[in-house]
Amino acid sequence: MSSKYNLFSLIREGVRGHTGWQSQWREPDLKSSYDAVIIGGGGHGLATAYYLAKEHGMTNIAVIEKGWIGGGNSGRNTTIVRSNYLYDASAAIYNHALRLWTNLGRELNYNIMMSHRGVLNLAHDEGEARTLKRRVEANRLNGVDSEWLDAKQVKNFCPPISIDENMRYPVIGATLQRSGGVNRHDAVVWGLARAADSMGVDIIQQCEVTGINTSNGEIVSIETTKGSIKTPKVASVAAGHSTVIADMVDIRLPIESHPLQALVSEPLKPLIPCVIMSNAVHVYVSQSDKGELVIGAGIDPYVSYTQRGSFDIIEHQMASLMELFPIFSRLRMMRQWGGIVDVSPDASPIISKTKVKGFYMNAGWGTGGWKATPGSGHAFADLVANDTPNEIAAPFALERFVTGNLVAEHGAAAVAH
Amino acid sequence: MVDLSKSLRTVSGGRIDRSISVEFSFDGKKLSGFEGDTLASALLANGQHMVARSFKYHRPRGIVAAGSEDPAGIVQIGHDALQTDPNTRVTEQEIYNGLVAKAQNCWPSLSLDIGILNDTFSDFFPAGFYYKTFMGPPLSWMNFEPIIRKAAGLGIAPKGADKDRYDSTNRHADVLVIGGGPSGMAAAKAAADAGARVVLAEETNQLGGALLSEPDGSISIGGNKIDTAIDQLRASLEENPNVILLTRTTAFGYYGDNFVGLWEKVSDHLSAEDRQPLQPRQRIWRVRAKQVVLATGSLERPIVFDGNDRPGIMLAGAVRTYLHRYGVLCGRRALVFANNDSAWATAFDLHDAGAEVAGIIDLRRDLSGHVLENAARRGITIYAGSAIVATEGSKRVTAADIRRLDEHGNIASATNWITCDLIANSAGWAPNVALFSQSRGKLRYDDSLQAFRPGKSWQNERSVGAANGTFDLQVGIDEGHLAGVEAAAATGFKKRAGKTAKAKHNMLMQTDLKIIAQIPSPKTPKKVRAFIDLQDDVTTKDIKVAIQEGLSSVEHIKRYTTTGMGTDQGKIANLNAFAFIADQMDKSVPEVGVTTFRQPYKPVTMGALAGQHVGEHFMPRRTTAMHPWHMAQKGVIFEPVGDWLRPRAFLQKGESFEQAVQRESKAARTGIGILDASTLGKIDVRGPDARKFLNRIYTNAWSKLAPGKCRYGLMLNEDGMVMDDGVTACIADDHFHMTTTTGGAANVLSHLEDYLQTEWPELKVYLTTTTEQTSVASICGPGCDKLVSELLDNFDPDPATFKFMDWRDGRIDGIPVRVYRISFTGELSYEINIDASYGLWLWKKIFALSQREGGAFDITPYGTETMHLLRAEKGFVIVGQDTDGTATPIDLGMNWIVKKDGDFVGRRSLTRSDTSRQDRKQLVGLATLDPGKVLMEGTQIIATEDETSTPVPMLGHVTSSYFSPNLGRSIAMALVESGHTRMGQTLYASRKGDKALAVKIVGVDFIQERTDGTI
Amino acid sequence: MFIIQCPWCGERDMSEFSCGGEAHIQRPDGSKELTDEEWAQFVFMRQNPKGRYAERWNHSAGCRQWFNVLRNTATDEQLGVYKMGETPPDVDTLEPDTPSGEAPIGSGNDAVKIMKPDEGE
Amino acid sequence: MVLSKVTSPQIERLSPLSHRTAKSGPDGLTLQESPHLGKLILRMDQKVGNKPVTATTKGASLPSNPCTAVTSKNGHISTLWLGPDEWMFITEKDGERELKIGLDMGLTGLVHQLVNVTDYYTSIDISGHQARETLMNLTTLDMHARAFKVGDVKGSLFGHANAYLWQLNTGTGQPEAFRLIVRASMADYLWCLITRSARLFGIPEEMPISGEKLVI
Ligand SMILES: Cc1cc2nc3c(=O)[nH]c(=O)nc-3n(C[C@H](O)[C@H](O)[C@H](O)COP(=O)(O)OP(=O)(O)OC[C@H]3O[C@@H](n4cnc5c(N)ncnc54)[C@H](O)[C@@H]3O)c2cc1C
Ligand SMILES: NC(=O)c1ccc[n+]([C@@H]2O[C@H](COP(=O)([O-])OP(=O)(O)OC[C@H]3O[C@@H](n4cnc5c(N)ncnc54)[C@H](O)[C@@H]3O)[C@@H](O)[C@H]2O)c1
Ligand SMILES: Cc1cc2nc3c(=O)[nH]c(=O)nc-3n(C[C@H](O)[C@H](O)[C@H](O)COP(=O)(O)O)c2cc1C
Ligand SMILES: [Zn+2]
Repeated sequence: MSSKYNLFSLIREGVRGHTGWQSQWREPDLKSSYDAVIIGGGGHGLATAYYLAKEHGMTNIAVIEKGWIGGGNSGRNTTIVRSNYLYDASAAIYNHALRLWTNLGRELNYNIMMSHRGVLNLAHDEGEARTLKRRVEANRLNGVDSEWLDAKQVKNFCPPISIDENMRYPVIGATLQRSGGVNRHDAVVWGLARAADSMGVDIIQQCEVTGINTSNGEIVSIETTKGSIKTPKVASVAAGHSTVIADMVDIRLPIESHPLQALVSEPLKPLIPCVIMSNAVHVYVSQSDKGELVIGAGIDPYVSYTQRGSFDIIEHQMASLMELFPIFSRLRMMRQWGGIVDVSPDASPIISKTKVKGFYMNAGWGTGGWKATPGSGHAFADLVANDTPNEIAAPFALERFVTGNLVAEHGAAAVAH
Repeated sequence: MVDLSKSLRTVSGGRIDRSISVEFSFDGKKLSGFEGDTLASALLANGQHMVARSFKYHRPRGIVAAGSEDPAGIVQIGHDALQTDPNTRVTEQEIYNGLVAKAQNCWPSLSLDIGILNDTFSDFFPAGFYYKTFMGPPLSWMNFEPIIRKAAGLGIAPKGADKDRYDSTNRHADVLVIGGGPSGMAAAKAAADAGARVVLAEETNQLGGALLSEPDGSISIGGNKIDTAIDQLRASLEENPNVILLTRTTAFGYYGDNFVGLWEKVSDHLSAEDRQPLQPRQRIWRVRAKQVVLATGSLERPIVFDGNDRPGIMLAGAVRTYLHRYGVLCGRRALVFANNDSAWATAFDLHDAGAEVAGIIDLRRDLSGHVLENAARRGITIYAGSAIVATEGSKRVTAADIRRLDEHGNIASATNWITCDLIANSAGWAPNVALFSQSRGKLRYDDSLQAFRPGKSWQNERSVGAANGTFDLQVGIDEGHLAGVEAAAATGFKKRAGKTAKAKHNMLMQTDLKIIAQIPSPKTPKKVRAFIDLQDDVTTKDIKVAIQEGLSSVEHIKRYTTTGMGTDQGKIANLNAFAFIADQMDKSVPEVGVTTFRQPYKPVTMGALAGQHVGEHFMPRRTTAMHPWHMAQKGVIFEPVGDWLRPRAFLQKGESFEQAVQRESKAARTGIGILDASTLGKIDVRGPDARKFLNRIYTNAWSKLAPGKCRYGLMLNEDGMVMDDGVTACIADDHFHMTTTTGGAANVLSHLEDYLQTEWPELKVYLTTTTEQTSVASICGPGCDKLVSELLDNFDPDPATFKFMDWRDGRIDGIPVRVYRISFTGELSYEINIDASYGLWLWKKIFALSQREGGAFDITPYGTETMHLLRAEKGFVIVGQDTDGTATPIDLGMNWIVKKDGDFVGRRSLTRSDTSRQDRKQLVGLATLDPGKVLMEGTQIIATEDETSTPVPMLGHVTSSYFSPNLGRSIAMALVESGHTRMGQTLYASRKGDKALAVKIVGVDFIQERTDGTI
Repeated sequence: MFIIQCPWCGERDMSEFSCGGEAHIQRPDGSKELTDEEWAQFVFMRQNPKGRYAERWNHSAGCRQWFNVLRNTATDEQLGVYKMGETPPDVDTLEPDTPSGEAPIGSGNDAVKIMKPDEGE
Repeated sequence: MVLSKVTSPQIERLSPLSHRTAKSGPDGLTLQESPHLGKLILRMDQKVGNKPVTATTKGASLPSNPCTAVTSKNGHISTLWLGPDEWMFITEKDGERELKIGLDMGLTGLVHQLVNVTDYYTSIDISGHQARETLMNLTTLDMHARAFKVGDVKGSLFGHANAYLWQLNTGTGQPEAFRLIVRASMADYLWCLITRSARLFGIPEEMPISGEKLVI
């Protein structure tokens, strides 16, 4: 159990040389059995554990992470948070998440630096404007904060942007979600881990799930590199590795794992006040509190688990960025990296029971699941605890790919991340 | 105290041109240096050690190293706020006349920086302190964030668009050699001699590498002094046409299949006058190499001790580099603090150059051999088994406390402060393995080096010389030579062993070394400030806190403390961090592991990465043959469709866009309208199985379409959703002319080729795109047949005989054309196709017919907006506007086009339980009860007039909406839940801040609806 | 950004090609009796393995031909190319080092960045 | 009623780059459009072989190797390999008509496709010893003389434009010459991108046609 964080504990520790801080979470040994096991120590997995313990009293559970918690996409995403999605089902879960985000720092007693600085989605032609306006309207009726700005208003909201009308892709307007923004991804992971741990959840790192055992269609136990565990429930939250896990119980998923890259500039004094996203020009950029521009690049077209992408994608990304922000040209790229995103056919997640009793799937968040982290964990925990999806999770069941009831967020309104 | 007013430039020596002096300024001070100086060497020559403030505590930061590994010596370059370069490393920026450099991240000035307050309270800002507070209220993050943000960040971004230009270029090499030191040069020479295509990239401005840090006479290579030897090598490489020799060029990224990105700084070292206007500022070389030789040398590692961050505390090797490469003394009274022999050379050379060496402090207890004699001969005091445990000096180190350590590494002697203005320290050399690791080779920890060296290679690459942990000059050269020979051989050139230059030298090599993760301190732990990352202010204490808080993975510790996350990426800090973590956790360094070496090796200008694909060259603007005519019309407005630019409307004087569209639309149904339809996708489909093929990819049947006739078709993807549409004409029994949407053309072709080549290879059909072969003038309006007959050479367009959905060949002034009687406006219309080279001529000819006196045709050019309006009046869908990838033909009310039997792409999806439901969103017409009110496209349709509290159930949305001049009312199309069964119903169009608008559900063919009297 | 060996044009930069995803997925005749489940398997469900993987590429900027590439998705190592209708070549690739398919070298996993003390060159 | 004479414009045939003029640099690098060359695309099973092509045409034939071209003895007709079942015939201006008649004759009864693409593509010719380096800025193809030889034809990306690059046979002693065969609508973009790269060799840089009003 770790001590409470606040200004006073900071001062106290400052005075005594920070010798009093306790471990934020334990490094427990693997128990031989748990009431439920969560595969994947990313934001979604830890949030699932956190809510299972907090809201469903399930504390005899474990989160199994093959590497270090937050080392997957949670540790490599551009942390854009917004909820202005087109369809009701999406709006419901992402807005649910946004509400949870707003208070999560205090709830976890961990400053996740949730910064509601506003997210702009740019429109560069009438077609885009049409679909974005459609989204704004749908958002309004769904109670999602979202508004339409014309080019001048965009410029006022984000002064460094170029709205030169002679550009190949001039900015003709944008949607703005003021409550959208960014946060500190590592802090989210650590805060969730610390809170879950304090309720008794075992977080096992450097432990890889190697197999899942079933008997007549039900989960009985799992195998890991640190031994096997008896458990009636297994919840897979392995993002890029979802199909690898599903394969252990012979389930095929509508998922492909692609490289997605991001990069940061050198740290700079405050330069852009908000998050800017553009589909046509393919840019998404914000500035971290440390000062780097955090820039998302495009997805590679092929399946790969290497956490690396192609260089020309970075070049195109830069060219696009220069189009919208000519003043960035002399700045420098400091580091680039890649993640493995689990892309689903309709760009919507899978939160679902499976044909194997006790095996639950949370996957398919692709390029845009960070923003959903608490909402996803909350809904998934509910599913794992009660074995029936609540109304937020229901639309995201695997069945939709069989019946054809897709949540086609990639349709005309497609905006990744 | 030494007097810094006198220049610290040595009287002679150094690889600079003393005949050319260069004027520059730092923080307003006018200073001068010599050609060949870096900003760092010139500043040091002027006694300026302190150049920056640290990231977090704003502590004074000086110059530590002599290359791109320098952690914190970064400044703002440029006098012009519009074109300035933030975070520029002084050790890399070469000086030129008029160079302006400013300190950054300090206020009001470098020497007096308010930010230092952070330092005073640093006790309360441990690693990750911000995670522990401001969770609000009362201290909410949204209030505090702006303050943090202001404090954070380093340099200031330019305020203006970049005036410089950048290029990128491609090269294929047999052998790419990275690093121009002795080993790299040997490799390049050997490979080139074998006949291979060689690229040699050297980060700095000269070949030579570490040799340039040695006095010219001290080494003989192949019988020559260093500089002569280098010049000869350079010359022989330069005259070889198969060698591309690049200096000021950094290999920044090692990617897949031996693709390596090189970043050349073409003119950053030149003053504005000297830059060649045609040359880019920087250039990216995209090199695809069959073999790569990594000769990137080694990086010296500092010792971690209390107060090790003061300006004047430098790497021993760097001090020698400044002395021998730049002819600069880094101090007048130096202490050398080491754990290996190599640093002793620094002491000796400083002494020999006239500086006072106040002592050599070596962690090793039992020293022996000629270093001792050399020191004794120079009368240098030696402190064996001792360490510097504390330092003094606010903006420059002034003294150090030297203590003896016992065998357990504990302090074993009393305070002994020695004044100095320079501490040259070295914890040994570590191979520069960044690129090797980027290439996804595996590192091996070398216990004798106590550092990582290249282990298993993954790509076709070899590491040589210091980069490979080979520190002996001769062995390094031989290694390089052999690598060059073998790399060339591996790419198919004859293997010739050849001979290597013999090097004679008495360099002091790093022999055995003694690493102490952190030097002990007499202070209470709380007071110790031993820095590991000088840029981000990460101390050993921060790392302790992180470990204590349970962040056990090196990756966690990195992210919690931000060690190695600065602009230097911890080039000299990381190894010390790993070692300290290992020490704290009683693990071995390999057990702790390393963080990931990512691209770029060092920060690369974004503009350079964008290369030439910016501004006008960013993306192609595809235009039709008629474009010049369109551009000549004053009021024309264009619409981008994919890469194409199409006229959207032709505004006349004083006309608004809306007015223009109304006029054009009316004209097209009353007079004659003409549209440039050239961009429509066109595919020639030919082969005995063409019909069978069309049957499989379109939803309707094609078996019976006769030559001379056309048919409209819908294409689905396998998910059953409408993907594209268009009219296809039967040219001959085995030959069809297919048209697609402008935006969909490319997709459709690859979609079709995909099915032909992978699913149905047995079908004998060939596809060739002809989109740009023909220009298309689409003429419509009552009586436009007269224009057509006027236009074509004896051609009878009589609609009675030349029927709707027929096509015919004809000629205009002898030029062959093909005319299609097809229409997406519902009006009488003719599409004239002509070879594109005649497109503009035809277009002009048509308008000539509207010019002639008497009986001139009343021809109105119209754009895509009017085209959209006209087709909407007829209820024709536009794929991509009325569909968004979620609509089936049935949803669109087009059941008539779905054949009953036989398979086609997407067919099976239509009968899935949810896809076949009746309550899906279906396309309907909307008639506002108030005919004057035009709905906004995207408007949501709801069931009730008053919007209940959110979420308000939405029944659908408006996909297209216009005011129809021909019907004199507003019309709209919408996808509405169970729309087809709601005919006649009244629903409501939700409006922001306004009462919802009542709309009646009607059929989509508004012209028909009007005749039926429903609207 | 790897090099792809077009069976007709030879080695070219990846930027000339477009990826068509998993290979050897037989399209069932949609007019025949198929359960929704069976159809969904064809339209959506993918193998997405970590390791040996057969995928389709099209030389879109070159000869416009579709062909198959055998690749190790854990390392991006290309194991071979073969034309449509042909069967995958029988070549071996780095066997997984960690259970979730991480190859012992060349993969993205931080577990294999450095060599184990006992690991041979 | 009597109509006054129609003032119809003279028949005027324009090529995609008719608004650009040939350029050359001090060291012999030249850039120019070869407009209106006749172009036909033939698609057919390669197994059918050369006969139907040679039989009824004046010297046209199919190249035997991928990524190469053959030119008829009289130099009037060249055939470029575009794919295993796809070739492009290139003739002098207006030569495509006669050639098409010949090919149609020879190919009757055979499964094939013959399409006139004369106006679909235009040709940008780059010659001089700096041509290769100029092109290196635009393409990932290996442009080294060892890798790209006379008679080679390779489809690739040049900047963002797809095009076929063909090294012409200029005869010994003559400066090397390359022909880029590019879609009409991409020609101006590509032309200007080439001039941007060729500026280093003294060719004046030109900017793409632009200035279309996109915003109301
Ligand atoms: C470059 C990039 C940018 C992005 N930008 C955004 C953005 O701006 N906004 C946004 O909303 N989303 C963004 N995303 C998407 C977002 O990061 C992910 O959707 C989200 O983080 C997924 O969280 P997760 O916890 O499910 O996955 P992860 O964080 O990847 O967690 C999955 C974990 O499972 C572990 N695991 C896998 N296999 C096993 C096994 N066999 N045994 C044990 N453990 C296993 C992995 O090690 C990993 O830690 C981005 C993604 C990337 C890569
Ligand atoms: N005294 C000692 O103990 C000691 C230790 C190490 C090395 N050395 C000496 O150093 C020399 C080693 O020779 P070497 O050739 O192996 O190394 P080197 O240090 O002489 O040359 C390495 C070169 O690579 C360049 N470089 C580094 N990264 C680069 C990149 N990403 N892109 C482009 N260029 C890059 C550097 O600028 C440098 O010029 C020998 O003379 C050896 O004696 C001595
Ligand atoms: C939002 C965000 C900000 C980052 N900022 C920095 C940074 O300031 N400096 C840095 O070196 N890396 C930064 N990174 C990148 C990480 O160092 C690291 O590359 C990333 O987490 C992926 O891990 P990997 O490179 O170890 O695979 C940042 C990453 C993210 C997601
Ligand atoms: Zn090919």
